[in-house]
Amino acid sequence: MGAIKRKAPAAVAAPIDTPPFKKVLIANRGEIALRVILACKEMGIQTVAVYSEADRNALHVRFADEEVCIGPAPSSKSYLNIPQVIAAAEVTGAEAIHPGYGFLSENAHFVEVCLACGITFIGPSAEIIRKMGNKAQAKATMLEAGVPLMPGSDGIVETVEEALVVAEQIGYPVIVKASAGGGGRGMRIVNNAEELPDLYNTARTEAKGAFGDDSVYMEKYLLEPRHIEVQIMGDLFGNVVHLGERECSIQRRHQKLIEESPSAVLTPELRQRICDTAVRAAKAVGYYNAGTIEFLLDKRGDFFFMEMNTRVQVEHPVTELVTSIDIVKEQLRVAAGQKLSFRQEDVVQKGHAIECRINAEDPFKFTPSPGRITALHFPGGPGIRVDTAMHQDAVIPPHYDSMVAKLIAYGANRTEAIARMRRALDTLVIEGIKTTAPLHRRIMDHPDFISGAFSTKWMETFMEELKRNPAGDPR
Amino acid sequence: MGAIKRKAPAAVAAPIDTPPFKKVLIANRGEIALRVILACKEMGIQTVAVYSEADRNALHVRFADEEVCIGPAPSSKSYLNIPQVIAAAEVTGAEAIHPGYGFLSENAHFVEVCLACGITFIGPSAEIIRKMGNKAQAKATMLEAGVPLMPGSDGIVETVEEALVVAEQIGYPVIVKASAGGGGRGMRIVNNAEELPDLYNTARTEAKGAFGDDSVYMEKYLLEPRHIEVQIMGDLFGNVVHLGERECSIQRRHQKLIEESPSAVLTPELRQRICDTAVRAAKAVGYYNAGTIEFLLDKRGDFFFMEMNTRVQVEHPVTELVTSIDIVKEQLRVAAGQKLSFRQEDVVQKGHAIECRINAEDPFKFTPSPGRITALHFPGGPGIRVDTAMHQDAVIPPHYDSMVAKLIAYGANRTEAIARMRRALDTLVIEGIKTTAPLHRRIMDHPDFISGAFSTKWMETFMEELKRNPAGDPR
Amino acid sequence: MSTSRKKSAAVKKTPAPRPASKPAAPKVPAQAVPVQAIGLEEIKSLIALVGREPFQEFEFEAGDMRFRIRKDGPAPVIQAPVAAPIVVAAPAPQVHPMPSAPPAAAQAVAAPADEPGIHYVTSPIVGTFYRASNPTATPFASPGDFVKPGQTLCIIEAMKLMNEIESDVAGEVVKVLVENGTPVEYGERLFAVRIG
Amino acid sequence: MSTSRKKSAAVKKTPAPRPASKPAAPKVPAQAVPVQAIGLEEIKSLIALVGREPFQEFEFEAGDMRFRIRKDGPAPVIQAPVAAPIVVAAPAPQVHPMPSAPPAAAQAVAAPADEPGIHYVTSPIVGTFYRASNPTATPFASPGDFVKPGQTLCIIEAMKLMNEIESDVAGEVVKVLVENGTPVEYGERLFAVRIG
Repeated sequence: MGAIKRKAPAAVAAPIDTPPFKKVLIANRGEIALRVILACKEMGIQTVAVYSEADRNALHVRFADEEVCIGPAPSSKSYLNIPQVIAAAEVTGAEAIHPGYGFLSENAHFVEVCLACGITFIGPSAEIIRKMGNKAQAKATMLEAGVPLMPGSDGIVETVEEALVVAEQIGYPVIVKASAGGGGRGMRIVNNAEELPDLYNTARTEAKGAFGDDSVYMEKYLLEPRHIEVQIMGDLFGNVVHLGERECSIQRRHQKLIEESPSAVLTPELRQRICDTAVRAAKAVGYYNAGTIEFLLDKRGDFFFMEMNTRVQVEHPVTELVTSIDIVKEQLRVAAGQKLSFRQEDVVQKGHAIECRINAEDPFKFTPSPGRITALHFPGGPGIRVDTAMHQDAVIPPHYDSMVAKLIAYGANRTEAIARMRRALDTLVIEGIKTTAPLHRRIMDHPDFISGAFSTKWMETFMEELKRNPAGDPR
Repeated sequence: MGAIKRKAPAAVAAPIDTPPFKKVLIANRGEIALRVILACKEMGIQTVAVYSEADRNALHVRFADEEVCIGPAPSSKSYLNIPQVIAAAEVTGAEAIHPGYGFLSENAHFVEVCLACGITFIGPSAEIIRKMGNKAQAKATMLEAGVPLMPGSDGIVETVEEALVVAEQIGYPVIVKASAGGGGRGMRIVNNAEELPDLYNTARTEAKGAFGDDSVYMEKYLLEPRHIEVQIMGDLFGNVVHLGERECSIQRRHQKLIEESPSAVLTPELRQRICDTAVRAAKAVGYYNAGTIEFLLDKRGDFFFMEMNTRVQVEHPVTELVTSIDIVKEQLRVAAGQKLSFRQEDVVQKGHAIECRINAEDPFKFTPSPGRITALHFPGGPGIRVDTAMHQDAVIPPHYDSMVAKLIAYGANRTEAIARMRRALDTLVIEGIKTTAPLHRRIMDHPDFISGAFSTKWMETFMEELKRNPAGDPR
Repeated sequence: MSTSRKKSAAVKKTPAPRPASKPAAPKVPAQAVPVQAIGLEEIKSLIALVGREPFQEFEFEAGDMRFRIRKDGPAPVIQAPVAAPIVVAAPAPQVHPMPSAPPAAAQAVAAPADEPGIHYVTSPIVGTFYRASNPTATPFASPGDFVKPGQTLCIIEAMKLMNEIESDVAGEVVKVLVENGTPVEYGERLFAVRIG
Repeated sequence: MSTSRKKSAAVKKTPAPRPASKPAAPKVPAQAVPVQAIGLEEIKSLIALVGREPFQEFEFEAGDMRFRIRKDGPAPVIQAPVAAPIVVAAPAPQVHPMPSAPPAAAQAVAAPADEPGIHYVTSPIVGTFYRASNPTATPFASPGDFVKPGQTLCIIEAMKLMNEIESDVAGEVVKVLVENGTPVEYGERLFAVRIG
């Protein structure tokens, strides 16, 4: 095994602007590690890659200036191994660590260790991460800041009278759910006060029969909810701006498959309200660096705080394409104590961007498909961005997540972005493993997707449709 | 050898807009053939690739819906063979032919044959191509339209008095040149009327001594001329708009190496003047489809018509990136008789784009380097577009031009575009052949390039610099 | 237009064999190879053995015999020793798998192996293939016919012109390889002629 | 912080051989094999043997006979005898070029071939390597020293903590492979010890 490599710089280093850091360690792997390395290269920052034994030949290792093997393949012994990561920063003299997403990116303890060791963590403080990582605390903070939360009863609803009061407070439609429930039993959707008493009683009876327990609680019922999230960027001077929203409703078991910006359904007024709310939420916790506030949006235009992600998001490229703002470079700048390089009024959404996550999985059964890539061609040409760390003959190890590439299509409008994504998928060649590209290709042809008529529940019905028509015959 | 393939469409064809054509044949190869195929795919147009025996495994063949072998490797027997190309359109039922650039793209005779055979040529009329292809006729037309031409004497200047009159007309500085001359002898640059008589006489004396002939003529002398060209788009209804300028001054022996948009040196006023002039020039010939008007720009802000290219240009992507307009799709639309999809006021230049042509050549000696690509990785991530038909294990045949890829970097401003181009070049891997990527990498670091202080003569001095410092040590 | 011509295009020789884009098609020449020690049974047992082992490739050469086994594709997710397709190639050139090679080309590889003594007349131009001068006429050449060099074998229509394609060899027409009235591309095989 | 520990990291065994980034083809020298003696049974036994061994490639040549085995791809996740990708190359340079294989890794493969009887003590952690407890002290272990399992060989400093690294074998220190005071990464070889 080789010693820690200090490669010769690729060429005469002549950064045009002063780099915010001299050297940054990237505590991640795959496409996001490479993404951060690219940003550093653009800024004239030296990079240190860490890697597990399974990633010896990975591109993030190849393109970094220095590389340190930090452990064997299992994440717990390498990418999640805090002492190893910190030691790698120490021996290479890295001033800062970019955590990417996943792994240590939302680990408050890791942020504290960085601080204790005099290393800048590229992200918000440990305190903010803790606060937003704890669901109850996050909700309390948001409530205080006037951010709408999903309304519901405070525990069990004992009587019809109480149910009527609660429903009035949270607004119809509401859903009555069995406390012990599941699978739809003891569950009733109530549209108005008139039908509430009967449905409330039926739910209790059904719950009793099914689970031997007739206690029920109530929640607001969302009509075809959409996952809308807002990209936030803040600095250490209290400036917080939003970079517009992303629509991430195409998801399967809470795993996002397709993201876009802007959302096809927000009116300018609603967009303004959601984005302003997100900024207020971020300011309420003194947020800085990149973050995302996730909302559920009702069919009626009501939206509710779900959670905040205190790191860069997988789907950040769609925002970068429509705003022309490089989120990762901005992360590096504000982490170094610089002011945000743009103000709210400088952020303009232009055009439309869609991202498809290409996973090494069976496209319809979603079983993982690790292996060696025997042939590879990524689409190029106008409006296509590819974020990947794959290369021909690369082996996808079974130890990590299955995303092999993000295909991102940009167009002057949504129609053009869809058309480009289609042809990008048609000209993508990945042989040797199965990928989800064929699934994405079918979604791009679906009238619901084209018209924007989908919710977070859409994939379920689409999967049923696929079962009926697996060959992809024209509808 | 196989019969003409009619492949099954890749997926359910569901174009969002009505395609302008049902089927288009692409009479070209390499990246531009693929570029046109991608545009057709986005529009739901079926594609026919033609190919020579040397290109059997080329990507443009793979990604087309149908493919027809039209002859052996030499261009004259395949890509330039008009009857074969037309027959391929006939047997496949293609309604239109896109000629790309080079090959038959500016061949008026080919346009006539298409017309005679009832096939739409995607480009302007044979008449326009003829008119703009003939230097004298083009200049006469431009003169009439009030487009500035490079001023000069009308042949030989016989006396000092005549020289003074001519110089006054064309404006100082002027250059006096020996009619029989060359190599700088009998050549004098004159900055004002005062020094004209002496220099005029010296030139004549020197010409006499050197060539035995003392006749001289005069021309305007351009101070550090820059190559500035304007992208034009017109329809069959007389609408002509410009898509802003491109700066193409980094060239070697009239071969462009690097192009960008916008130019780093045009003031908004000058940009407006040049672009308006280009529109006037195009309107003067009733131009339609995509075209480019090339100017030489003087240090003083004077500019002069050089020539018009009546086809899509290699460097069209830089314009596409800053305007978000897809030039090739617009070509297809207007060729089908549609009106331009945008007006002049819709065209806004945003951000900055730079293109490097990566050729299969020794980066400093420019000797061709055909062969097999044994390893390949194209850069991705934010702001990078790659137009190429290369793939791993592709063989670059010696029969055609040596361009293997166009790397195009987009940034919010020129500084960011340069930084991105640098890291794109640093993360480009092409093994098995030599490429010009290292040359581009050095240019991207050069203070002259960074400051925008270069002219069409810059590459000459840079090549001298390279000879003195071949290792690329820091300056 | 410079397109007027009558049979100006000479019939070209068979073009170079199409390069295998995907590792060559299964050719088992075993039975054609009489080798001292190793016969068909021995080869079979080797194949069976290799199938059970976790190998990707196996190549064997002895004297003028040579064979190669390649397992490929999505690796067996389970431990099935031979879930993957097996490809056995002959003295085939060890072509590096062309990654993005057109699948069409791969199919074309399946073209019949050239039989000795058979010459293929190929199309010198792109166009529509006709076996006779008009729909009711007798075909210029049919299987069993003996043809001479210069004798018209068919017509290829391109740009409204009828181009007569002549034989470049003497021999017996064995097969007509293209349907009447269908398009042909440059270099496409039209007739198989047994030279003699 | 959960980082306090003293030699908590046990000295690991030599990690799995670095996967060859370029398939290295260990060639079995022909002269070492009695040529005439090789028949089908011998070949079969070789195949079975190769299947069990952690090779990437196996190549064999004798007289006019020659064969090659290549193991490749995602290692059989299950009971594969060897987790590493396996490749076997032929007479031809059957090297599948690893396109973007880091050159660094490729160099690393060139590490000295393991001598029989030599054990390498590798670093279980990332940090700075020290041969002694302080700059003036005698090194824990020097060439020629005999060491026992559990005996401290060096210190690796990480996060301000000094981690004693112990020998996992008994034997004679043959070589110290890292300079005092330089950084080491996970799995890096520190000492060569002749077992015994």
